[in-house]
Amino acid sequence: MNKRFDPSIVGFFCNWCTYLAADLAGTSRMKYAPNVRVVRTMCSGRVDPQMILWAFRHGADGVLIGGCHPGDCHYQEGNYKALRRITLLRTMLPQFGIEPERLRLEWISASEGERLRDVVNEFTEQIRRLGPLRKEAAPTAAMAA
Amino acid sequence: MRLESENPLTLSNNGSSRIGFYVCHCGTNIAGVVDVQALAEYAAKLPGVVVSREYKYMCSDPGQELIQQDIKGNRLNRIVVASCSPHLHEQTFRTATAKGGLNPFYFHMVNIREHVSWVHEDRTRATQKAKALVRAAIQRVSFHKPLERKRVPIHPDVLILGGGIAGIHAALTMADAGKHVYLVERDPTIGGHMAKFDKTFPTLDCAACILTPKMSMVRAHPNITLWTYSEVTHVEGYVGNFKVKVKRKPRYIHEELCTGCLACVDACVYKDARYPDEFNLGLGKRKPIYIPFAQATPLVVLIDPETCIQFKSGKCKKTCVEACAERRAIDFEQREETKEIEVGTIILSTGFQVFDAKRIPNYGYGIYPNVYTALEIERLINASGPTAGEVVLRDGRKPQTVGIIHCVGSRDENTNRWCSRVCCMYSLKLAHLLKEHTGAEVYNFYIDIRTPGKGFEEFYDRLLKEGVHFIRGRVAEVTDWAMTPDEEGKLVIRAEDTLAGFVRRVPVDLVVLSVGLEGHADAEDVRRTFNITCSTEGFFLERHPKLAPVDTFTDGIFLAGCCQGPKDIPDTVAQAGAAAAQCMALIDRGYMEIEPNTAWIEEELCSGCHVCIAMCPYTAIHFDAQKKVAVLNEALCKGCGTCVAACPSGAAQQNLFRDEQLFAEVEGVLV
Amino acid sequence: MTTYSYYPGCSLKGTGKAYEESLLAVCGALGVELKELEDWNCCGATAYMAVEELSAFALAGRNLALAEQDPVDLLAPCSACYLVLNKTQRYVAEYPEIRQKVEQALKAAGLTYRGTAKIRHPLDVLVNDIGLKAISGKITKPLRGLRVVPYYGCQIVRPYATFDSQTHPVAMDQLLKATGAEVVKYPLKTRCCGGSQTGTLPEVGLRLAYILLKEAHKRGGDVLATVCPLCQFNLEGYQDKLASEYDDFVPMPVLYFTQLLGLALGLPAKQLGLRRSLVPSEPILARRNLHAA
Amino acid sequence: MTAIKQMMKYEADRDKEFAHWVTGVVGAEKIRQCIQCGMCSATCPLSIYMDYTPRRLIHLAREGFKQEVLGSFAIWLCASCYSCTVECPKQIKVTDVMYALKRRAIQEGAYPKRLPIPVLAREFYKMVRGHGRITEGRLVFNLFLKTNLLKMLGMTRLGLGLLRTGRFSFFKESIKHRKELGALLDAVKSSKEVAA
Repeated sequence: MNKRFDPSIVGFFCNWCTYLAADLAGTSRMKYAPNVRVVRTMCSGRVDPQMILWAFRHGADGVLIGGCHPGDCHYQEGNYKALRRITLLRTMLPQFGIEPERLRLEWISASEGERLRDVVNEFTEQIRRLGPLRKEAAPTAAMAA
Repeated sequence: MRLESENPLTLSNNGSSRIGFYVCHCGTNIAGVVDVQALAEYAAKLPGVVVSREYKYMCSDPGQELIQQDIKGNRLNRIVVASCSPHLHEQTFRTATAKGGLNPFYFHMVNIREHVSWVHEDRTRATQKAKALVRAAIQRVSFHKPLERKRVPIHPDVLILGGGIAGIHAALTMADAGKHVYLVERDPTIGGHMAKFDKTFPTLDCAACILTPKMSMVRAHPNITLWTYSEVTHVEGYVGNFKVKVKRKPRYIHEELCTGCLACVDACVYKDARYPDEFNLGLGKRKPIYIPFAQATPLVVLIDPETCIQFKSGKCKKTCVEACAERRAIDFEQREETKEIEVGTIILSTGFQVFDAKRIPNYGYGIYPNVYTALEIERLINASGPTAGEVVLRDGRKPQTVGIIHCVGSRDENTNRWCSRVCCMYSLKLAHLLKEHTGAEVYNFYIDIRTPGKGFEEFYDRLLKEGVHFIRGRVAEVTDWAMTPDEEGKLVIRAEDTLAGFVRRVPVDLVVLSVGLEGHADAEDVRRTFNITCSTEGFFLERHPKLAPVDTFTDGIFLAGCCQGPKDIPDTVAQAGAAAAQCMALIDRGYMEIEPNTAWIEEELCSGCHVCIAMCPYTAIHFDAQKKVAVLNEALCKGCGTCVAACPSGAAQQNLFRDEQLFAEVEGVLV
Repeated sequence: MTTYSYYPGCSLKGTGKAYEESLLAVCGALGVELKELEDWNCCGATAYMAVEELSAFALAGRNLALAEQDPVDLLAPCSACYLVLNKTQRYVAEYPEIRQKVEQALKAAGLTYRGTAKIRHPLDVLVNDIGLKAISGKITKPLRGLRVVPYYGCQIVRPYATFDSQTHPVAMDQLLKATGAEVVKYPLKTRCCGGSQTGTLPEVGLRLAYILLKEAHKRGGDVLATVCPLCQFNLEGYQDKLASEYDDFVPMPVLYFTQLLGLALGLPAKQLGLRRSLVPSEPILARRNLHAA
Repeated sequence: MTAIKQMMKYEADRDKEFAHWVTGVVGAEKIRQCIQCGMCSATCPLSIYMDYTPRRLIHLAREGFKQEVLGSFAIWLCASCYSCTVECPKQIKVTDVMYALKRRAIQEGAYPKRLPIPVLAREFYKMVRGHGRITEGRLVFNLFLKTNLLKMLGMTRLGLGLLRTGRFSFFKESIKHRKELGALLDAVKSSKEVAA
């Protein structure tokens, strides 16, 4: 590759843990890859599979969802529901020609700034290795709807 | 309606949005990395943007003025500010928006400081990311709807968990202000660690003398319900009305009947105390029926079923019962009971535990009898302690030389990373007291002496004058093998005298381990019960290290004392006062405004599939049998949005996080 | 019958012969089969690793590559070998630059490395695999009344003690108790013997040996038990010199823990290489009425 | 009477290349985090003989005072017992740092002349290169020829003792695949040249 592929990744971060972890990483001035663009939701349970497909559809090479550790959900069990949905969706992704590795769910608590940095860097590298998501692979609006 | 449109922007922005965009330099915090100029120019070209400005400090008054004037001057109907984390200034800008005459929820915030300028170095790529986030916000904000904040009433009663100096001070502060306080303590008495201390640094006033009066005030106060020997088992609800279950462990004594005369203790079939007593950390002995210490509050005895003959064999003469006579306070049948209370606010003041010195075997704790922890020494030199203040070692000797080892279980990647903050000062205090009590030669082994407090450095200076030795070096080991005659029969401390530049062996009679502070072993359970966050160290996490040091991320729950991090008594008391003030601010206002991010269900779209009903953790959704649709009770909804994500027909929607808002945002970060 | 791959290391073929003899004898008696690693080479040795790190990693790497071809655990009785082999495995895993060089070197020798070998010390195997119960069941001549000083030395526990405490190991204490011997409380059990120094800086190495032996004697030890040929050599080899330099020095036999275990199992002195001692243990054994078969 | 020597240092006395090099050494990743607590020195059984304690070497090295570090006798006293590495509260692998300093000192010929260390290394290498194993007896014997080691030890009696007990064998220990082993060691050497 002559020019290094710079993936664009959408991050759906839970307002109570992963989003705060990102804030903490900031206040601690940790440095990490700028590829993940964060969309804040109140709970990882709010992340709708269609939103994820929509992201792939509109040019995301990867999607990272950050929720609270099991048992720590601010809304009791939203993260478990996220887990179930994501697991299901991952099994469907190949049908759209999308490698399941492009979708990841991570538990990152508000105090785990370092972990956030590492996950973002590591995931960015993984997506970089996978290369850009072939546009024709992306689900059409119809599929997403 | 969801995704027919390829581009929500066109769908939304039929010229109706007039967006004002503002990027904050935050001094150089943002401008140093992100090209704010370029960002403003970029935003100006985005559809719907009428005004696009960059300003040094948007959160400053002039910054906010700017927004208000533009709303009026340019008939803006949407506001986007790119600055710091919404957790910091979202409120500020919503207020500004409202002052400008717009509904505050027409505002949206972009985090380009914590999430961009502070974490990226490459100016170009950072700016590129900032642009994407800004574009997303601008697309999103067009879909914003005017909203009203929900108000929840605040129940005037308060729960305080933990009866150490923090809990005691917070309880008295609020009780004196006329609030009703439930003070719940796990041990049989309140007082916490402070009750165990001999003197307090740097003033050396006696801990008991300043604490016990406050303890009895708690006991006597009409506005305080004191439940010792009790634990919180369950918490539900949210700010304003928490429902709390408290487990009251049986002490086999009817608290209200016991007068604390201790006749039963004297009468116990065990003529002398023979079981290690918890309050004196096993240095003293107690009977199966006992009070923790003379000023225990409440002054009510309790029975330890583990050691009481009646419980073990059922065949005791029960001389205690005889002694108690017609008061009949003793009840071997007493069962654990559960109380249910409602409170509007909660203060956690659960304190700390000291580092377990056994975790560093090289220091010989539990191996050599004359190695003590600092807390044990507090009891040993305490006039009301097991030796009545006489410093006699476990082997009966009196120490002529003492070595105090600092940073035991602190500043160490292998145990606890943090500085425990109080050890330097309490080590100095113990050095002074031990010298005073025994006239011994005292050696301090330290890495750095940290005395950042009022009168602390002066106290250090006093110790230097008193001729206490200070050897700068972390101790490697405490052993009992002698190299020289004068080391025979002594404990030998091996450390580098880093200021001299060579290693020294110092023989001593008594080793004091200045153990660090750490979160309680069960802090994790408490955290989950109350649904708050722990930092990785096992201390509870404050909402903001500087601007919200006693708040948690859960509204209505506050922190006081060492459960939030190591701190000394003055800081603990100050923090307890702050937490009390926070509670009272809520109580006196009587209500709290909460984010209007609740969900609702559009009847006409609902297919009545029941999916959302199963999803809701708060049973806020029920099924209307007539209309055959799901109905959401807004009062119960906490706004997680799980039902929205699950709804197959798009009937469930969430304020501030509507599908079109999020889809627009997602598309925005990507386009 | 449990089987292990066996990596003697150079010392067990030379100054540590008695260690090899007693180890093989004990394993035989306990039904443990040792297959000597085919064509093993020098582990790379700490002294050498200090000055030629990469070559040392490569040398150790070859042994590991050879060992991997057999799924059974690899037994390394010499503490130095035990450390070097373990360290190599860890560092190759931790540091890509080292991995790349080692793999490249092994390729030149027609070998591949996966890092799957499990390196064990005989002490670990005897206590945790064979088990104290099984062993005490086979004790025929308990070492009653013999006061043994358990000396672990450094490299068996540091920094890769996976089977025991790095500061206060107890495995050998338990094993020796099982032989019926009286185990002396010895705070210096993991203090370095200075072995790697005696060769180049005698006064230093000797001083460390002196400190250990003096304290062992002060605590009433009859013999000192070691798990490492280098310690054994350093603590035993220079005792006449120590005697001439320190007037309060009292000689003390230094035996391998396998030799003591062998005695308790009733194995003949010859099989245990007792006669290879420079400081004979027979007198003290006799005084405690423990005549080797 | 001893000559008066200037102890004060100028910024120009710092060798920044050296300081940079040491932070890149395997095991020294956290050397900048050292808080100079002296645990390494205190736990070191040989620090009693050291001119500069390990703690001081760590600081001198990261500050780039190369002469002091490479000239110090302490680095040659390290007996590889790993106490410092295990105990360091900042998890600096001090033993590895000591190794690196030894290697650097040898490279720059800055080792105390009384030490046969390079000779030992060379002989050791020759023997391993040639036979794959060390025949202790021979190694010592060769050293005896090359240095005055045994005389220095004054331990000819020990040699006899070992002979008597059959622990001092002259029989050459050797492996089968010597050629492959040679290739292996050469590969390392060349790879190092590449690195250099």
